[in-house]
Amino acid sequence: MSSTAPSNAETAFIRTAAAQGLRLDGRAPTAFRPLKFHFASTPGAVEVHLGAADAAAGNSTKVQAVVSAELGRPAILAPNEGVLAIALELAPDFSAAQASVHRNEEEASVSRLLERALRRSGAVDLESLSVIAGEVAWHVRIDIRVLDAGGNILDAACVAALAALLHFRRPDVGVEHTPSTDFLPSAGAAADAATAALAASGGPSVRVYGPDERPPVPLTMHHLPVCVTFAFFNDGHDVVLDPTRGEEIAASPATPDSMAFVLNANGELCALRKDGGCAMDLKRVLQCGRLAALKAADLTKAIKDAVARCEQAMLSATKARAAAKGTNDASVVAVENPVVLEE
Amino acid sequence: MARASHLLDSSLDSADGFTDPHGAGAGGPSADTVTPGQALDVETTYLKGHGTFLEDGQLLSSVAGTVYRVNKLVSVKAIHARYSGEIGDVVVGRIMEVGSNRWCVDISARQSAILLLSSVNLPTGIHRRSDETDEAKMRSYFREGDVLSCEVQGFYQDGAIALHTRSLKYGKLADGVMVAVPSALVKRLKSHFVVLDHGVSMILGLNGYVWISRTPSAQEQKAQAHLFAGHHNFYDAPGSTPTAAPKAAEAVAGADEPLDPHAVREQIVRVRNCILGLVERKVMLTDQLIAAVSRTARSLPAKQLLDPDVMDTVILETREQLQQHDE
Amino acid sequence: MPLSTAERLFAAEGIAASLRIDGRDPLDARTVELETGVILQASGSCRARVHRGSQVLVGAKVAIETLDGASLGAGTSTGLGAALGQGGGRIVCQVVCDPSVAATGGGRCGAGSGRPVDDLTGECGQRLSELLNSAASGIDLASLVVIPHRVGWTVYVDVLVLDLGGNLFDVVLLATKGALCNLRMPRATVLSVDGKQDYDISSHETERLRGAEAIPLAVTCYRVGRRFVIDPTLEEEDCSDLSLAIAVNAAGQVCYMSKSGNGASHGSLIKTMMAFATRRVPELLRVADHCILQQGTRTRAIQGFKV
Amino acid sequence: MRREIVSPEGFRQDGRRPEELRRSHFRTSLFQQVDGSAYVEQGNTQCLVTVSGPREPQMRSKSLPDRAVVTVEYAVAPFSAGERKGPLRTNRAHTEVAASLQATFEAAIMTTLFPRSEIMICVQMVQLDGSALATAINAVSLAIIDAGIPVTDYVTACSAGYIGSDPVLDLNYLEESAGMPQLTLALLPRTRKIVTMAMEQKLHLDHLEPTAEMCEEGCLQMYQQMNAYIASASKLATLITPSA
Repeated sequence: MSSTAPSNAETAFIRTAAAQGLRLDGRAPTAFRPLKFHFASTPGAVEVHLGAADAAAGNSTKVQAVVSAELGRPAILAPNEGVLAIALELAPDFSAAQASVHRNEEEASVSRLLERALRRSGAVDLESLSVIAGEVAWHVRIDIRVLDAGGNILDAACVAALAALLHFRRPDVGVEHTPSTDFLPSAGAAADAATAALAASGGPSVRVYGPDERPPVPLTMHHLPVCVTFAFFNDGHDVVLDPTRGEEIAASPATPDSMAFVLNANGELCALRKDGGCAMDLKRVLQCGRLAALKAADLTKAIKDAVARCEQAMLSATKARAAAKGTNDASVVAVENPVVLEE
Repeated sequence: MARASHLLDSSLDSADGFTDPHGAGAGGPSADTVTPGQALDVETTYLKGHGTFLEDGQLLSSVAGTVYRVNKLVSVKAIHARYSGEIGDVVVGRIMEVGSNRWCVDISARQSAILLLSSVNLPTGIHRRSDETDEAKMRSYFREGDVLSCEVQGFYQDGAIALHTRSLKYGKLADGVMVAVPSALVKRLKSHFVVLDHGVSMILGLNGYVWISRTPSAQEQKAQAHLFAGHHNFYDAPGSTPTAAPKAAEAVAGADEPLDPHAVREQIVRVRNCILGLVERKVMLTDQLIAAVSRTARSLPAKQLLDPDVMDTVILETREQLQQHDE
Repeated sequence: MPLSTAERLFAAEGIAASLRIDGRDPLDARTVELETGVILQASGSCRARVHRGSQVLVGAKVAIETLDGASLGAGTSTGLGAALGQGGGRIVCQVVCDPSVAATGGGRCGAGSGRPVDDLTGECGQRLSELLNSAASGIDLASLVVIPHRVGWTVYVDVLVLDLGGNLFDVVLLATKGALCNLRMPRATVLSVDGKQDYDISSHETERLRGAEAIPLAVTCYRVGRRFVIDPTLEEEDCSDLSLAIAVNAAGQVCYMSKSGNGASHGSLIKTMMAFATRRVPELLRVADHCILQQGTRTRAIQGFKV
Repeated sequence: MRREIVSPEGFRQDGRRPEELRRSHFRTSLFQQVDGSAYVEQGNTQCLVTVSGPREPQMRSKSLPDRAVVTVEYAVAPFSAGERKGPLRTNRAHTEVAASLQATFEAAIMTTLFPRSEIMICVQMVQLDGSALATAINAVSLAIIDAGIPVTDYVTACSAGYIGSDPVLDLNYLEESAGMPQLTLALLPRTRKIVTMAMEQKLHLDHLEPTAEMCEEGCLQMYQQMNAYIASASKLATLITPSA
């Protein structure tokens, strides 16, 4: 199923199975696929793998999220805040069976919801990203790349983005009010126009510390809004969580029939998407909402655990490296932290 | 529109008084106006028609409009719905595209209708196979923008309508003006080729396109029939206007006297303005109604009919006349 | 939809015989309904609806703009420098079509053989902008200056074409006049702070656009055959090869002229058109002004689009 | 200086009760050149919708063999809001609304009756004063019915916010900009089933139910008003009184 769309017979089978509460990969209707995190050695880069075990069947989704930051001018409308940008890209070979039109639509719809989930819900504390009000602020950028589209890109992308944001460390900065003569951008990211211009104008200057001078700082997160997606079959009669690609297609003979909740651990709903599809009772929506809240708590915990474990591993790796510095061992330690979300 | 509502009787408690309710295949509007999702009153056995759907064993309306019942068939027609077509319907269409062996015709249906080269009468005889020369000359028969009268021949699998002009009465239209009205407001009549007074004829296409033109004189009719028999290229002949059915033409032929072309033109304009005025007031069009209203309007200069108040008066007067006539 | 040769012929013959398809004489216009103050969010607005014809909605907004680039209102400051340099504010006009108008007939107006809609609206916007920013418009452009050479009001006139039924420019100008007569802009007062001039915008005091009532109206004459018609339907417009838009003020002076179409014409026809326009427009202005001023007091839109 | 959304006496700034809708006006069949059109005014939010089709698709490649394609264009007039905005060719927010409208009406229109054809919906926001999406949905619903396109039911929409410990119905611009969570819900009123939901700002899951219930009530009220309008607008006139 990886490169070709499922046949009508296959989608019909998925639908009849769903009517009996069964799924092709043996999951319960309300179960997520196993979730795995692969953290890179650079902070802020993570790969999330949803359903890695079922990769052969084309039902695994792999998403890479990379967070980066650089100094720049804050937005005119929000001079006291940093800027958060989200860029989503579906890898070029994404689901070859899907027409390019469909692909653009999917890309647009996923990035719209991510925008709501991560930006508009205020997940990242943007005020803490301001360096000099109205002059210099951090521009944080999340690049999300879907490497393998085996269904439910949205949830995977959201988890990946959050894990990357938690994992990310930006260089520490200091503001010097005397015109600095020894303005030295010590990190690559700092050599940028805004600070240079500022320094030239004789105003306060920004000093970016290298990782050796001051430890890099994590981003301040207000909350972790995670996304939980449902797909509906048979006119809303049967529902599954975390649909695979095949299930997504089976659920959308004409138009996508899904609903997505973006929730945080406090049970706050940050975004909700149900555009068309089957019509359903409010009761049903609320049921899904409650289930989504439970799943959201699990997912949040999984993300936090994974990041924590990775950090620990990094710490010990750094220690080990420090100890072995004499031998000039430059090998990078990639940490793999498989975290499986239990049903 | 509000102005008209007090003036016109909007209740539909009976079929309107202009046509024989038992007329050929014509289902008169029955009692009610329904809205989408409204349950329809049906007897135990019925046939599901356009504008209805079944849900949990109940027949519901899917559009807002008037309920029509013809025998067991229950359907709902919305005023602005696109033309859906029935085999044998007389329609007026406009050529949108000339293909290799077909014309795409706009008849206000949900897709372009198809007129195949093999479905038109070719010059030099009715029963002739079309050949490559005909294909090359397609644009000389009908070109983009041309208006023609034709008949619904059938349907393609995807619902597109197939047309034909294989009759003397169909073909390219000239010397007149087209008015587009909602197809649901054109009543099914015995004949859609209507000869009105004062030298004006009209083709009341069931698709809502109405062609109003000068009635050709008996001589022109004859000349045309002659042409058609195959001495010349019929389609290129000037003034070839098979506007009215031959039978109807014969009926007027006796009373045919040369009419003042300006007066005819003004009457064409009157008919046009009357049709638009009636449609704006959501009145169902029939040949007799149009004839009656344009007769009442005859005393007025055609441009005065653009004034809604004048139009209201004309309609009101017509109504009184018809009521008197009824009694 | 393209027209057939037969229909064009019939329409052209009708014009030659002084009996148009809808019964009008060549120099008859259709009735227009005007309604001012329909958009509360705009500083001035007007809707014009021609009987079985075009329908436009005009919204005017004002923004105070400073020459050094940082403008308070949205929009670009291009041309502001030029306008202030000449001692006046400026009026920025834009004519856009409702997507449904743009989409009918494959982006061409009504009759498929007609001009592309974008072309038509572009021309219309250009004409409007040229006319309103000229001294002949009657608008007191100098009254838009707040601090000479530095700060001035920009009036944004946005025209939304809701339905296309021929004779667009005349209708657009009529509705624009309605909207500008209806315009209420906040009063700006100039203060002297430490020898530097500054301004203050009143939050409750408003003033009218000076000279709006003097804006001329246009009659566009379309040549068909050897005659010309005014206020054509889309079909008739399609039959015309030359048109001349003539804007005339209440004094009967020609304020603006613009020709379009492929045709060329002798001066004699142009003279006839101009003579007609200078006679007709003052009459038209009397009726229109009466209509606009009567409704001018209205502030609340009641059922914006009544049928 | 944030004023209260609901006064201690239980009134909102425009004098409404929390559960009260704004006054609305409807008009249909405004234009000749399209199949259906509608104008909806909810408070000061004004929306104009035109519907063309089902018709031959303008781009044949876009047609589907088994059903009609629904396309939605969403435009906002430059003078519609407090600040003038130049017309933007591609605006993400507009694309989002258009996509949502498209999905909503694909669910309600019986598209399978019209294979290989196209239904084009053009939405023009004339004035914005809160609840734009809901107003647009109501207007599209009326325009589609005006065009005689078969639907399983009306789609009616309404928005509600949540402030303090209670929901408020049909937010205007002032209330919207106060930063309270807002839920827009589109309902098939006959079966009371939800087709589309959209949300702005954070809302606790526990408050979703009362807010959505209020929306539902609002949608049903809208339905009453819209249906009454359509019933009167779709009557045919007869020229003659029944001869007994």
